[in-house]
Amino acid sequence: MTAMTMIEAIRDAHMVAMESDDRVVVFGEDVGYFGGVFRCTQGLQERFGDHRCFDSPISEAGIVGAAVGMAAYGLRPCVEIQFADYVYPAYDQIVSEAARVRHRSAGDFSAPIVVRMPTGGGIFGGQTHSQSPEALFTHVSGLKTVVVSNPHDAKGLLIAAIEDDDPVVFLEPKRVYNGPFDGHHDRPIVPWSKHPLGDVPDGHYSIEIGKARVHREGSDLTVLAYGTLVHVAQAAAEEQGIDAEVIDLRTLVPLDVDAIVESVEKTGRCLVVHEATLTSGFGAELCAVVQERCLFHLEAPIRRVCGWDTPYPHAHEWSYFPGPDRVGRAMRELLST
Amino acid sequence: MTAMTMIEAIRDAHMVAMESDDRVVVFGEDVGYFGGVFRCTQGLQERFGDHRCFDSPISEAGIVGAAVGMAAYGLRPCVEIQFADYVYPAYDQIVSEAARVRHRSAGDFSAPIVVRMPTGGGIFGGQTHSQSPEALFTHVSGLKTVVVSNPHDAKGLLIAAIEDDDPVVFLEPKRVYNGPFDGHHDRPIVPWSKHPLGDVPDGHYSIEIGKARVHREGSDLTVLAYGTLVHVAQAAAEEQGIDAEVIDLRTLVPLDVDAIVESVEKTGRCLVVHEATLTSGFGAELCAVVQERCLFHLEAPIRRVCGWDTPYPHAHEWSYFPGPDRVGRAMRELLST
Amino acid sequence: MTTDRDDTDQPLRLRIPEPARGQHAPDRVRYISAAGEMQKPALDEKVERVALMRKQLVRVLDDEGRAVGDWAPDISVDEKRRGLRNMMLVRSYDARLLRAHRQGKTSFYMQSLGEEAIACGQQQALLPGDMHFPTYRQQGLLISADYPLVTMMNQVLSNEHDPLHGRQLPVMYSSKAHGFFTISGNLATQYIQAVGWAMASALRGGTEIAAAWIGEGATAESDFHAALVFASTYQAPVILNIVNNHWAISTPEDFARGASATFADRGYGFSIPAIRVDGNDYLAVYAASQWAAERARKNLGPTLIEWITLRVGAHSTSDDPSVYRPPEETEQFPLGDPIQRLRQHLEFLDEWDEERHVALQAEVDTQVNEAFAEADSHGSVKTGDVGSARTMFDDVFAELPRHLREQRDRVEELS
Amino acid sequence: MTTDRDDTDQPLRLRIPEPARGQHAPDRVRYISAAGEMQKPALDEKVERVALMRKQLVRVLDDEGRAVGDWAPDISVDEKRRGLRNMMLVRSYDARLLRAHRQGKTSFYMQSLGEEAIACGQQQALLPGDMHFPTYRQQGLLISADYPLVTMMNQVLSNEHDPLHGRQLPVMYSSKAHGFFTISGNLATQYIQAVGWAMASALRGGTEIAAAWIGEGATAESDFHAALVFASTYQAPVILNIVNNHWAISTPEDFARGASATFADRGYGFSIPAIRVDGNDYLAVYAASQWAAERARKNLGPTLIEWITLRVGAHSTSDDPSVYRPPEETEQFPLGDPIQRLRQHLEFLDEWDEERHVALQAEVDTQVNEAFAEADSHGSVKTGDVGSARTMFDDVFAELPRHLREQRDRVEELS
Ligand SMILES: Cc1ncc(C[n+]2csc(CCOP(=O)(O)OP(=O)(O)O)c2C)c(N)n1
Ligand SMILES: Cc1ncc(C[n+]2csc(CCOP(=O)(O)OP(=O)(O)O)c2C)c(N)n1
Ligand SMILES: [Mg+2]
Ligand SMILES: [Mg+2]
Repeated sequence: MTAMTMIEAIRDAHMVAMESDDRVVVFGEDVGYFGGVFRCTQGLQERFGDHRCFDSPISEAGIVGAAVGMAAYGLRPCVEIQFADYVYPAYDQIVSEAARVRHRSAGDFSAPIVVRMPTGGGIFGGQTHSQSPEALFTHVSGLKTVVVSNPHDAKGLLIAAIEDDDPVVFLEPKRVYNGPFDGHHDRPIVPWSKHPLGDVPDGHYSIEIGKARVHREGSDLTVLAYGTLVHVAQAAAEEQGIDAEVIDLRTLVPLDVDAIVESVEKTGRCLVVHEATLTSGFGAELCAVVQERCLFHLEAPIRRVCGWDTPYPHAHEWSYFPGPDRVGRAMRELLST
Repeated sequence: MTAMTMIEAIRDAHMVAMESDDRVVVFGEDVGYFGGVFRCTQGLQERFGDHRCFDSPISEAGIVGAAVGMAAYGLRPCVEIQFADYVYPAYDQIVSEAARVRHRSAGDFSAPIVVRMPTGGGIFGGQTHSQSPEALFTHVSGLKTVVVSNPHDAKGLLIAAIEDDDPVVFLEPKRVYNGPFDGHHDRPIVPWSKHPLGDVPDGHYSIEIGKARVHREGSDLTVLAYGTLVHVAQAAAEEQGIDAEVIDLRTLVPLDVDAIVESVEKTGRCLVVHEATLTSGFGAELCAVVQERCLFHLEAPIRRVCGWDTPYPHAHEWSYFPGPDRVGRAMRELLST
Repeated sequence: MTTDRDDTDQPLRLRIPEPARGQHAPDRVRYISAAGEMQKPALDEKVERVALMRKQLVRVLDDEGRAVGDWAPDISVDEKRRGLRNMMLVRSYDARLLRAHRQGKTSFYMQSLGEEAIACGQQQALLPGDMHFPTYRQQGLLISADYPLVTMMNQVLSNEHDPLHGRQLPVMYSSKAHGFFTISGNLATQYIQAVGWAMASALRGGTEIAAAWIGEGATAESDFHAALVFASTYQAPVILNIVNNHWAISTPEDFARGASATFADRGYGFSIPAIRVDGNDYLAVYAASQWAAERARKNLGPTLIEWITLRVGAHSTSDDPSVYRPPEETEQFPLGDPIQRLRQHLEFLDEWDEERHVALQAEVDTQVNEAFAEADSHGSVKTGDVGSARTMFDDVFAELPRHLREQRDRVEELS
Repeated sequence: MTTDRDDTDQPLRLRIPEPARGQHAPDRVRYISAAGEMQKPALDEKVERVALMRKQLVRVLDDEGRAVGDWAPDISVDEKRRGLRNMMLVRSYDARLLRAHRQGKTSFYMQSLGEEAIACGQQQALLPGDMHFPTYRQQGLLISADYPLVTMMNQVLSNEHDPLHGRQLPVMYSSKAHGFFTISGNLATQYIQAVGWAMASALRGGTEIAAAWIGEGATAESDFHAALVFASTYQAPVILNIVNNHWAISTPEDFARGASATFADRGYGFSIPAIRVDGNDYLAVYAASQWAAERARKNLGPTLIEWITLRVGAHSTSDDPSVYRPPEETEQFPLGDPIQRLRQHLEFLDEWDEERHVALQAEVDTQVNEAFAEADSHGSVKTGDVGSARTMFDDVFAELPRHLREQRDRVEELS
């Protein structure tokens, strides 16, 4: 075990994966010599050479398109999109190509690529450095979508994603790169070194894609969360003195329906939280699944606390962000229904 | 009133809009001289000249990007994407630009464009001529999303969309271009001339964006549908002898929540249907909204009958398509819960 | 900012390229060189010098059927006869499947009538292990690589023997073993993938090269740019083919080409050597492909080739070109028919004659008809012989996840 | 297919461009012409002839500060002094806001240090009514159009007086009235929009032209291609500016340029006349902009200009270039400093001197400081003076739809 930030854990996952499989190549904007604007690939080029980790032109379509071609050759590209907000130029290559190649060729070709990207807000990035586009991937058959919330999971899930035979969209909430941010932006920053999930096993390990994790056990209500909001939900529960069970979904597709159903059947109440805009966000799918499977266990409507249906604002970031006050208030309201 | 196919109604809407406002320009792949592969823009170039309706290079990003620029100049571009499956190269221009220009400039600039596209399957088009990507637009703040189901609405809503001050994604289910297809692919084709909604008012009229329409009144259960599935749901209800209320949503964003709530409160049961893949489809949002607002009126879980979470297949099209048998069966199951 | 606008400012006006029908001469090939006129540059010739050829056209076969000039390839008569046979097979195959469509046996078809030399000739110049990233008009690649006709037909019929389980639209073949990447319906996406594949080969110290294929209309798509940027930056071992058949459905090439003289010009924007080649001249196709392949294999980087040809038929079975197309275009097309031209050459060499040609025609037609009879015996999407709907859920992922298992169960309940 | 691979085949190897630090000479400007060396082509000169200039550099100011050659523009001394003042204002403005960032008064800032001549010079050559589609490094356009500094600063501080209501990241200005399209954080999207705007002007028979702006790194993005295709096809009245400041965050220009000699080359792939211009020479900037604008106004179509300059500072306040950048780069940059060069020219003309320069510096600094004091008095995002969160819901649509009204009500309940 080593205490690591999430950035260090991601870097370590790359190292382990590249060490154990020389088909793994890493590229993207500024990821080579410089090691990425968030430094997640720092040291890779030095250690593995510029034929394993290299810089690319600023072309997200090119990055993913080339990765699909490389995967068809037999490599395992793990590429970085500098910010999730900039993935849209690559959207066609992800949804029409990476996600489809195996199916349309009946397994003749496949696209085992990982598309990593920092996601979410909370860093005063304004509308183009703050988005959470995960829902846009979950609607696309053939893609797996992972959102990590801590260094321990980030390393294990990234190794699993690179080893996975299918394309994986891997979202890294940038606000938890350096610590378990709970939404209290006005309090001192807590580093990962102070948090048990900052303890990262050395060497190779992987976490199964498709398995949720109970982040906090509880019996009053269930919170379905992922990424940064896991920590926000925990803080809200503690501040409100509510015995909430917080589930960290970790993988959105495939979804760990059993873990969800088990918890909601136990608590009878469900709160869904995410940073992405509300309408047609992944929270909608969670509501649909929970009511389909647990309607007669529900004592109150499932509530969603999400980003508003506006672009992510700069100055009003904390009015947009679903912080512990909004989440806590929804918990109280949910319990009083 | 004139009996029209949906293609003729769309053509007529263009004519009316171009006649009454010379800022309206129409372009896209094959739309000029040829009049579009579905002939929806036939006759426009001849009538209005090649500075009002013209062909474009095969570049969806270019088409929408240029339209955003033209709108900033003061025009009202109404562009065609040849198939909804090919909108992804333009996705960035739609979500990061058209949808954002007004907000990020605080109203200094705006992007009143219409992006029309044939959507949905049922024509043996395989995975790249059959998709229904509407959910991918509904998650994006700043966009309006319209899906039409018949000639009457198509004309009125297209005129409204062109006159709207915001960007509108306008989806035309190609399987109902020529008739009210009810999912019985093995029966003779029924033309619009045999259907009351094929009667189209002459001249200018518009239908408010954001208002649903009760397609069929009923009291046993509510079906929330749009596009082709409106007709499928009606057929299913009739074949099952179930007194279903079928709501044609017409607009997904903004959503007519009142119409939905009113119906579900009345019937106590809700079925959501669409052709798009199930997971994170717009049906999920509908489930979320209905259970949020009507939970204590629900006598059974809301059910979704949608496309499977696979690419749209060619040969197995009718196993994929949520036809009247699947919809009817779900109705029965819903009533027996 | 200067503050006033000149009163004499003229109103601006847009240039909208003319539609082809009625406005252009039906012969729209620009810059035709004589056979043998163009020199063949060294493999590592400076790109600036190759650029001087951007308004020329590599041609080998002259009007008498002679193979003339620097570019005349050194291939045996047997290889030439093989090329002729492949092209005739493609044409016969196309004709049979077009008929199958008319007979209501398939939902869709796309032929390559008039363009057969390009795919057949390039395939002959490449090696097993190389990978093509084709569009829907390169059936010649598969046929020249001896992919079984009956398997192709099963795909087109979407029957139970279709290796793609009826998932794809007809003609969207895939065969890794035959160096043929799964075709996408989305234009241009494969172009950058080909560059990525070639990059991978170079990253791994391989020897295999890639060939990217695109229509002239689809060069307007953005992925074309991504491909050129990556190919230029990393000097990937890839052949960048642009098939200029003058049409993109109803749209003449002018809309994609813009003010450029040629599509080969696009390469020069990236210092990628680019040549224009008579795509109806099998020997020119072979020679140019061979040259480009050799450059790639010698690590000299990408080559762009604009193939000049004509889409003789409709865009697809969904298209009716009579509305937009000058009727006399095919006759007036100055580059002739690729099969006739290679035949004439072999006759000129005294290696071919009418009798042999008729016999070969009969042979390929029989081969096609027999294959079709076999494929047809397995039924088609139209007869409902499409295998199990279960298969729809396979290959979405490498392993079937739970939600798809549940959905598959549901399909089975229903049927 | 030929069936065997040659045993002598060499393993392929990829070309990965070198990182700049330590590998390249810190002076990386390719092809520097002498001042006055280049001829000025006629507005309607054949693109092939303009192309001969692709490895030259338009320069007007020589080492002594003389304006020499064909391209020397015919502008008054007052206009030159105005240009000098604008550039000094931009530099002072940048310095003040960089300091504001260090003082913790703003979340982010991006300066244009060393590149001031390009935006200031082009703005001077255009007319009111023309529209720029800028990136985040063209603050010079707004300042030269007399957009109030204090309004710009309010935007950077995101305070209650920010006309964009704190919605956008600092420096993402918008002002239609000043011909400045709202900046997007997404690279390259504006390039095709500029072409669309220019097309609209031409469709309507207007007289206004558009100017598109992009960094050399972002030319790799696909929207750059869309813009070139549309500009070439429709011959839109647009100036296509590429600011080559040699860096895209940590990535040297080589990754975007690939094997091409210059970024101007990209234009020739589309037969768009393209020139390279010394971007640190205010008079060359003015002259080239003027030439391109004139071409557009005369309906002669698009012009591409590659501006050679250097990003002297960090990419943004989030960046630390010491890791990737050769330390001696700025000193060794051969094109000098744009302010010094115009000053030297005015001194050479005897229209300027040390004393006046010092006075002007003081004047612009005062203007900037006063503006900043005023902006600062309205607070900033850091002091929480950001106006009402209600405003977040405005302008998502022209009219507030019900779901946003409900969400807004909820925000109010909460606060
Ligand atoms: C992204 C995308 N946009 C549009 C289409 C529709 N489409 C299919 S083929 C075609 C024309 C292509 O013309 P060209 O590239 O010249 O190829 P050709 O058909 O002549 O071989 C179009 C517009 C598509 N398949 N994909
Ligand atoms: C689509 C997209 N991808 C990536 C980024 C992140 N990014 C912001 S600036 C930049 C570098 C741009 O370099 P260049 O175009 O040369 O402009 P310069 O900063 O030098 O002015 C990058 C990669 C972005 N903003 N948008
Ligand atoms: Mg073509
Ligand atoms: Mg730069």
